Amino acid sequence: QDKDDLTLQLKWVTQAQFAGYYVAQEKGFYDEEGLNVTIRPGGPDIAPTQVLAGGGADVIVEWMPAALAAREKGLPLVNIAQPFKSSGMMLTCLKESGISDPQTDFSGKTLGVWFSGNEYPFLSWMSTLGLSTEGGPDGVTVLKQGFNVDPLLQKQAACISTMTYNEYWQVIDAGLTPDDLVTFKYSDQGVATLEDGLYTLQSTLEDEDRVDALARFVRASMKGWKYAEEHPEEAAEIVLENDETGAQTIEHQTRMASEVAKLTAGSDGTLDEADYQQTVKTLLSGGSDPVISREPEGAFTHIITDRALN
Amino acid sequence: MTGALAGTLPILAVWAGGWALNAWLARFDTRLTRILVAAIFGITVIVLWEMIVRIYRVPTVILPAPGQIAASFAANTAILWTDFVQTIVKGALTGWLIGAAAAILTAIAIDRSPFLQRGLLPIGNFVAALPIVGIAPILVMWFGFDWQSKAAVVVVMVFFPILVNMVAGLAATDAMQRDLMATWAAPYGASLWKLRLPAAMPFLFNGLKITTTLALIGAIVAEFFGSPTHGMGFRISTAVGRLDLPLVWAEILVAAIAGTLFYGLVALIEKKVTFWHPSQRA
Amino acid sequence: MTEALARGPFVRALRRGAGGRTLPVLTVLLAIGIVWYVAAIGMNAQWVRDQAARSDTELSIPAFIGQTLTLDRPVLPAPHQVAAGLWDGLAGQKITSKRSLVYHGWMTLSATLAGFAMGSLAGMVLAIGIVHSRAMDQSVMPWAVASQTVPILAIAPMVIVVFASAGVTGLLPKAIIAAWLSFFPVLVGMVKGLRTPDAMQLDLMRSWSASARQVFWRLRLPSSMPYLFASLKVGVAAALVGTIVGELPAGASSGLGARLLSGSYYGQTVQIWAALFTAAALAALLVATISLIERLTLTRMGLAR
Amino acid sequence: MNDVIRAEDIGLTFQTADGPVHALKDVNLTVAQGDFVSFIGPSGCGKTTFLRAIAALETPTAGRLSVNGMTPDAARRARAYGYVFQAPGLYPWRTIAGNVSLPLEIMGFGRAERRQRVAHVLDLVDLAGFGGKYPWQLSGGMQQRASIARALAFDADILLMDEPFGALDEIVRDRLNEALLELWAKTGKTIAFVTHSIPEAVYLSTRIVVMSPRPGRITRIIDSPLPRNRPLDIRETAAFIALAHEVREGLREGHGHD
Amino acid sequence: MNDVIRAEDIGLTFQTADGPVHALKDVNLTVAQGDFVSFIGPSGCGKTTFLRAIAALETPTAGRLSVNGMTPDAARRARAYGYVFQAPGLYPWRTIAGNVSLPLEIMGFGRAERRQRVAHVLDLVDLAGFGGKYPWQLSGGMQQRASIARALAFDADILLMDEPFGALDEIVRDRLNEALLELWAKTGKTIAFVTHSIPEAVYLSTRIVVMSPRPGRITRIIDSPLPRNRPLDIRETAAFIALAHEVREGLREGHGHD
Ligand SMILES: Nc1ncnc2c1ncn2[C@@H]1O[C@H](COP(=O)(O)OP(=O)(O)OP(=O)(O)O)[C@@H](O)[C@H]1O
Ligand SMILES: Nc1ncnc2c1ncn2[C@@H]1O[C@H](COP(=O)(O)OP(=O)(O)OP(=O)(O)O)[C@@H](O)[C@H]1O
Ligand SMILES: Cc1ncc(C[n+]2csc(CCO)c2C)c(N)n1
Ligand SMILES: [Mg+2]
Ligand SMILES: [Mg+2]
Repeated sequence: QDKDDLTLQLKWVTQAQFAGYYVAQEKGFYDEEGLNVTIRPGGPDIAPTQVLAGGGADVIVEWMPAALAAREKGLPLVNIAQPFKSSGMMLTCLKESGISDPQTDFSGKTLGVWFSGNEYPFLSWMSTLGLSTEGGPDGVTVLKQGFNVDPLLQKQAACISTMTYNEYWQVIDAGLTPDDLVTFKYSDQGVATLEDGLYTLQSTLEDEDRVDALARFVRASMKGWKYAEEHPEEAAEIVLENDETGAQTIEHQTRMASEVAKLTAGSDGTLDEADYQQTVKTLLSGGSDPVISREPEGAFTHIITDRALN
Repeated sequence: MTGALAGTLPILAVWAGGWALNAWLARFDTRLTRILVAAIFGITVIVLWEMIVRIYRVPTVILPAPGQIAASFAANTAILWTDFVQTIVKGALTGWLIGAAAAILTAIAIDRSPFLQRGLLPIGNFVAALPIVGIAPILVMWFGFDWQSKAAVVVVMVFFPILVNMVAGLAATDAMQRDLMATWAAPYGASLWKLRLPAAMPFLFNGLKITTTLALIGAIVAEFFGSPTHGMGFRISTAVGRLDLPLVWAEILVAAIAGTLFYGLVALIEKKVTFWHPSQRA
Repeated sequence: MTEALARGPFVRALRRGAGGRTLPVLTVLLAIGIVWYVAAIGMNAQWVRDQAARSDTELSIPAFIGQTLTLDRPVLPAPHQVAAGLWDGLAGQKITSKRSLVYHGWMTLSATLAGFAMGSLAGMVLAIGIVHSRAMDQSVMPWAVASQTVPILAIAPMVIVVFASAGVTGLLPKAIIAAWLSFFPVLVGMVKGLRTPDAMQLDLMRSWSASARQVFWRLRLPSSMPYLFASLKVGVAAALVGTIVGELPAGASSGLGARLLSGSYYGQTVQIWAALFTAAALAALLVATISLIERLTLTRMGLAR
Repeated sequence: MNDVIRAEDIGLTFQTADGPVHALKDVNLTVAQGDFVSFIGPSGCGKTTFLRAIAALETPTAGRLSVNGMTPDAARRARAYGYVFQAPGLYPWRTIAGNVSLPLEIMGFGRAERRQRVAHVLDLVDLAGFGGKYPWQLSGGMQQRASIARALAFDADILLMDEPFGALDEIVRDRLNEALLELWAKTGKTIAFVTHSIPEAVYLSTRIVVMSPRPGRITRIIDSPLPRNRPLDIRETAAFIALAHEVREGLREGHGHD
Repeated sequence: MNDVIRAEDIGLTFQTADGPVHALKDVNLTVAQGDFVSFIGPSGCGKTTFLRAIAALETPTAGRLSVNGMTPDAARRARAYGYVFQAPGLYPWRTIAGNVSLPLEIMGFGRAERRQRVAHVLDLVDLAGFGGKYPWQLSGGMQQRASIARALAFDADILLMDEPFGALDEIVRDRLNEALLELWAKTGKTIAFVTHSIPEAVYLSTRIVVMSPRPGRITRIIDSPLPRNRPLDIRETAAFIALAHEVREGLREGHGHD
């Protein structure tokens, strides 16, 4: 019988950050829902929003700041589900750089930041701290962080952006100990934003067939996520099988799967409106140059999750 | 379907019109018509681009129209200028100058030793064919994230093509010209200055011209692996992330203009320096 | 005694080497190797020192040097580490394995070949047009130069997204970037080659009242061969660069560019260098193949001496 | 009427960056079927230019030029010419036989016919056995002979030869001069021949055209009183020496300064 | 003793991919101060090779060769030679005056001296006024004359000239032949001169060396009975014709096939 085709564009390369989708694929959850899902890995300079706008994907995994910014640019993105409940972003600093309090110690330092649409949470945080990002004694020098944690290891930056589930552990694997480091989670700083939500175009939601397919997709994906939460080792193996670069290691992916499980825990896929408001508030509070300039409307919908969960 | 067809017709018409005009102009073959023909070709392409984007409603995030790009260019001149200085002046130009100077000096150094020439040339040829951009992440790791690492990438990228050309050029004197020097018992320095260097110029400029575009590409790509918060490569990747495609294309436009001017400048100097070479006399 | 030695086969081989290329090339390689080891020690020293300081240990000089050459994540891996990485990637895996450099090399090679085929074909066709039509010469040539100044490598990810939106995915987008880079050298070389016949050779054809087609096949094309091959070599190398960069930041999941990226992402310098050397070997292989075809063709045409 | 070449008031001016160069001016000449006409004159006087105009490789800017009663271009398209250039101009990627056979291929001769003609003309210029060699494997003189064979291969009515023997030493030159005369006698071709050598011009021609430069014009046309059948030692006869003297006089006349 | 060039049993073999080429064999020759020696012989007989050996551009593989009592290489370093090659070999990036002045620069002449010498020799070869032109702006013959001027500019004791007048027409050639003899008479230089032209060899030389190929050896050395002072019309005298005949005989002897 005919299956519905769906293409999912990930935000980053194949890794346990996206375990839920790979598990759903491998365990046949998508099949069961009558879906034929193609998962496209991302990369450092792939902007999922652009892929979605260009018609290269039906659903994307994206961070909410980028999605809302794109929405203001006139690309009508809608959040249809939010498998990640909490934020995994943090700033990891070398203890020897003498940073212990974000309020006072950042100025004059060099900080590594991810760009390509991932810089918004950082920019918001800095503007709440009242720090300029243009360098100088009263500001921070921003470095566009490349693909890895080298700027920290090479001491080119005092702090770099890390995810709790990934880069932080690469720093540890490289030989530094947690004692050598100081970390600042965005959620602890009150500037958490929602990560790794599922987004689609508004127009897609006007098509009843697509809505139905998306609902089935979200249902199967959440099933995958819950399975991955419970079986991190198996999830890591599945991810490894799907990694075409052959660069991932089982240890790192297993650890990542367990760390990601902490972030997905507590979400059934439904977007929590309080979290949404917190994100919007953070993004609006950006001082002279906020990421978004006004309260977005219709940036999320519960239609899909409501259907998926019933 | 018919809509697409109806859209195709004016596109074809513009193309045919531009081409016919050019075919007619090309028959005159004066300096003016040559410039005109090139310009008309370019304008035709731009008009077609604008028409295609409008007629087929190509989304801006995929391909902005030339009009939008021009508007973005005009609105962002300050940003474009900073990026230009960072990437092209500091990164590409410095790197190119250092790389070219190093290559020329190395070529002269190994020119005296046939042993070194035979050893270095095959390796140089090999390295010149390598995907050098692959070492960009390594050089960013070594030289930091500011323009120095970009210049280093450019140095490495342009070094071998220039070296190989220069060595070939220094060896490209004909036997009789060398024999003449021998009959005059010319010392090494004299035959270097008065024979080998002038004879090497056409080859050297060949290398210099090829590497102008390489230098730009190297400097821009290296910014993907870490950069400060300005620079053309930085801007391109960030603007893509922000879906500001007109800005991306404005940067591309800057790169293309700078590259063409850079190439043209080197070609102009070449014309002055190697005025005597048959290819310049045609 | 010395007389006999001087005539011995070993000495003769050495002499031939010095006159030929083997010995000089080996010498230069040796020199590079030594510089490399020294550089590896120097560049990795900082990290070893820091680690020692963190764990409060004193290192003897040999132990220090030993550590700089055996780090897991060296700033610059030592040659033997790269060799081990290469060996493991090339021979230590099933060639269908995703950890095999043969597999990734093949992914890159196939896209390179496809792109090179498209690019060189486009270059040749344009060159033929340019040589035969003055309008084309004057319109296309200046813009061909401009086309190469577009930082295609910088917008590779975007190009790939754009093609994906048109439903073109997989090998083709990379190949198109490769083609874009390789068409230019082929175009320039071929135009130059097709224009090499001197006035006398063309006049001869005229005096026999040969048709344009006969002039092309019997004069222009054969005389362009040496130029064509020289530029094909440049073109194929450019195509390889294009493919790798197309794979590099664009989320391609296989190919040497993806290996470079993921190696870089996980700080595995050995993997980066191994991928780089595989790419180098690939470049050498491609250029050597074209050289071989060149020699065969030119010998058949009597142009090789 | 059997005038093969008829030039009336021919002028030819090249437009160059430094202004016009008058290569030919007021040139009048008729050449009859079976004539052997030599052109002699200082370097740059327009000999090559005139030959090229006959072969429709240049177009006169003044006067009328007809070949076999048609325009030169029509004659070219009718394949009336065999042209031997000042340099051999062999195609390096073809063997000697391949070079000689090239015009035959272009003119659509069959394979067997080609093979036979190539063998014949190579034999004529003493290159039998060298057909399989490439041009660079032959000495300069041999290459020049190959290029002569190429022009002879397709039996054009009119042979235009621009200093064909310039690169050869005296002995070989003598031999080829003899062979050319023999071929001419046998085939009755019309031959226009450029040379710098007075004895060669006198030995070969039925008419000698002496030219002077700036602008190139004909200063004398000397009809040869020598018989058509000429052994090599005719060069020691009084008639020959007198003729050579006359040509030298004509040359010296045209030679101003330089 | 004033033997300038002394060659004893010279042999010179090139090692090539197809095996050795014996360019010279058993060549014996002494040239005295002030001699004008011409070398004549078929193409490929080793004339150029011998000249190059004298100038230390090739090294004989057998025999002894001395110049001014030293090795050729020492003589080269003492700047004993002015060499005119078979082709002009001008440096395209220098004007004609720049080309002529180049050896002077290398030998360290002062600026004023250079200017004066350049003007003088350009005048000698009839190129006054062309000093500012680039080589490609001159005809082949003019380029050849410029290269002669270059060899004359620095007053070397020994002039080695390899077919210097090959590219020139007869009239110009005559004029340059006269000029060369005049220069030789005035300066007493020793000149070694290669040519293909029998009259030229006879007209210019005090000795004519006839060579034969494969391997290149000297078949005859003919001392000229002509007086040192030679007007152009000496060429019509019986002594001249007899000498030319002797040279032709010598040449024909050495000429096997081809
Ligand atoms: N294509 C051209 N453009 C401009 N001037 C030319 C061209 N071809 C020939 N000339 C000029 O026309 C004149 C006649 O040249 P041509 O080649 O006919 O001389 P020639 O008599 O054959 O001389 P040579 O004996 O040296 O071969 C010369 O002054 C030459 O510079
Ligand atoms: N570098 C070389 N390598 C091999 N063989 C050579 C080399 N130079 C000359 N020969 C050969 O040596 C022989 C003598 O050559 P040379 O140039 O001296 O002749 P030539 O008498 O000057 O002839 P021409 O009159 O044609 O100038 C020829 O057979 C030539 O092929
Ligand atoms: C150049 C570049 N660096 C970082 C990110 C951000 N990012 C988004 S998801 C993810 C995975 C975390 O392990 C990371 C790092 C990016 N998009 N591009
Ligand atoms: Mg001529
Ligand atoms: Mg010679």
